[in-house]
Amino acid sequence: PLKQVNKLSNESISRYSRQLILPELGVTGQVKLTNSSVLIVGAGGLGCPSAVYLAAAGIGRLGIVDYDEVELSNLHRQILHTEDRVGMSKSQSVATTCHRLNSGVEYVPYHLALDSCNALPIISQYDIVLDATDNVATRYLLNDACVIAGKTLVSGSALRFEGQLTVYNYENGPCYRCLYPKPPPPQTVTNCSDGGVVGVVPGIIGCMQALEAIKIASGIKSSFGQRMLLFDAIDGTFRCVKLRGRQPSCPVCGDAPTITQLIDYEQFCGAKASDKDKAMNIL
Amino acid sequence: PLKQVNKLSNESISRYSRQLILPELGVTGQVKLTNSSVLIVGAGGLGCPSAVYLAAAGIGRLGIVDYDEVELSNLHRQILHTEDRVGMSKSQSVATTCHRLNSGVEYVPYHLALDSCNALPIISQYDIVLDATDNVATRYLLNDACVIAGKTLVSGSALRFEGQLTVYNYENGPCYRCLYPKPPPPQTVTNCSDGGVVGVVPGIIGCMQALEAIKIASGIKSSFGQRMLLFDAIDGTFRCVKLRGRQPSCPVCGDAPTITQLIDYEQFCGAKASDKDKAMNIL
Amino acid sequence: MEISLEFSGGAELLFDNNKKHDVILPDQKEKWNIKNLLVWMKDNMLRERPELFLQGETVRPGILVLVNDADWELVGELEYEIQSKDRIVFISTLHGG
Amino acid sequence: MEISLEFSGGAELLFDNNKKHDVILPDQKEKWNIKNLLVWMKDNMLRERPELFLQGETVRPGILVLVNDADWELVGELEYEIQSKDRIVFISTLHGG
Ligand SMILES: [Zn+2]
Ligand SMILES: [Zn+2]
Repeated sequence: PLKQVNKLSNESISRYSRQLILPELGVTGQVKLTNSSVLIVGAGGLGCPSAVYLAAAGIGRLGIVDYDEVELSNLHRQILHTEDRVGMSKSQSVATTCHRLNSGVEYVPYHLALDSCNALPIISQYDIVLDATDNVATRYLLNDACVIAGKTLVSGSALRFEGQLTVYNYENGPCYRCLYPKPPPPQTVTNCSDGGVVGVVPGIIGCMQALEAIKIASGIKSSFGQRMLLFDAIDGTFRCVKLRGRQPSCPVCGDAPTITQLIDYEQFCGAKASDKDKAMNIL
Repeated sequence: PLKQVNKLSNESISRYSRQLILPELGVTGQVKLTNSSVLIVGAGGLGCPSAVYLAAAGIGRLGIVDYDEVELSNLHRQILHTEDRVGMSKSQSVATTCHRLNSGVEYVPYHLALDSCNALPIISQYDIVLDATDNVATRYLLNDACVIAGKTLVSGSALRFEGQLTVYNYENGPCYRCLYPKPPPPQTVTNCSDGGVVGVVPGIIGCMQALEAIKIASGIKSSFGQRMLLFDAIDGTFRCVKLRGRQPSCPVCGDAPTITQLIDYEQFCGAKASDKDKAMNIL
Repeated sequence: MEISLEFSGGAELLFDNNKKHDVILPDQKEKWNIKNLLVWMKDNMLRERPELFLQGETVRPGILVLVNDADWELVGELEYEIQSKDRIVFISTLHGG
Repeated sequence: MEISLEFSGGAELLFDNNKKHDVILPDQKEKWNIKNLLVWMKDNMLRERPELFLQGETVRPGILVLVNDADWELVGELEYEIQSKDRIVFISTLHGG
């Protein structure tokens, strides 16, 4: 467990001075940030900006999960990696870059694919989870694990010129399954490898994920519980919409849940837990 | 002048593959990006995210102007600097970080304060200018220089939990002076040193500046000519408002301009061209 | 009855790659609800591969429907009675990152 | 007449640090325009240091006024005749970065 502090060091006061003077945050909020831990799942287009702004703001512990290694085609949007790290573990690369910016944060890189066995033991060590993944199966896995472990999930996604953001399982609001009880047919799912994405679009959504995590961790309420932000980069429009509440019939967060432990999400979705191949071979 | 290309190398095709497949961008848009140059004035909270996403996207040349050196209290929002660069030139630090991400971009760091003598010779070498500065005097200087040199100015600003974005001098739209013919009284101006700022707020606005510059450079129209984006991070709201058109009476971009060369902007604003001191001693 | 139909997240690709359609629903005996709007859209707007948009009598899993910026679940889903000037948005959920 | 006054960019700090005020303008002989709204705001809402908000009979330089999400320059500035339910926003321009 993260060591809890009740005051800030002189170095912290100096480093965070520009945010400490904000009345909404203040020393109390900064101490809360220092005592908080965030797990980012996915060290890609969303995970890079979220990680660097959470590290800069002085979150206590930052876990970064990614099974993948850096590739040249990642660098147009995954801004914490570098050319000389092609082939290196992405989670390690993110931790290394963030450490140089703020060595006061504890970084825990996990070079693994989140699955039904390891998800709960990892997630339960963190206060807030960021969904910065790139595929449907991991999104359901992460949702169910967060509901079971009682963690708020700050979820971002991006494709082409569009981005979406919601905070799930927050203050008795809905979870991902409340909104999407059935997975989409695999042939309707487009990932960034197939569909493409402008790098700064996940940049903006990842920043918004960091912002909401900072607000929650420091005691300011999130604006996106039971709400979704829709961003269209071509039109330059942001739309905020009201979502349904928690569904009593939800199989995982409802009044009589039928999913009480993690299942096989690749089978449930008929799709692999990566953005490398769209559909599983068994289909 | 920037060497113009008419096709992409194999390495570029591989690096930018995820954005090349977007029909709105495509190879044509990427070639335009490669042939474009952007000048970022200010290597701080706005300049860092703009620089890194423009570099990642493959802009041809990136100029970075900043007179200042890295301080510890910058690192909560100026994410391209590092602890071991405290004391180093900020423009050099940004160029170094971006070079590791994309060495195919030409970086030109300017370790100087933009002023009435050097502004035009520097600005005239670039296609698009980003205002990522932190003080009123430089904002007027940059505006007038962009009008005189005929450059579009993508302007961002941030303070506390709020951010603003506009594109000035774009497609016959208004300039900064059309909106603000008179400078604000110095005692009404709050900078980030005095007022504080949450680091990820300039993060989001800086990403938006990069996005609009990418759209303009690649031939997609900007969404913020004669429009302003207002972001409130506490409420999680984005509001887009319609601005006045170009003012025929504007002293710099109007029909009979009286400002045809750069003036003394510290005197005009009664404030220094830095965020270090609010008012000039002469007041 | 005039309404506005909007598409995002890729759903627009099934509708001439046009994010906004102002349409006029013809007068009919029964009231217009989303259920019969979907039938009308299938007959009049969806050119090909309706299975990428519809499944049975409703939208396929992974498409969120909004009525005037609120989740359709809040207003009755398929049974919601459409009003003149309504803005109905179909959003394909994004999964990339 | 009911209208909504909003403040941002720091202008709210002069109005009880409250970003949104729903106010009722009392009936009066002459029409309400922004010019006399500013006088009314000065008398009824601005507690101290009016010079941080007003200069002469208008807002101080560096404050942008919006009427229903449009720059007041587009609707007549001080002479704009206020309508019931109008949303008038006063934005202090930010300069930080
Ligand atoms: Zn649920
Ligand atoms: Zn002008």
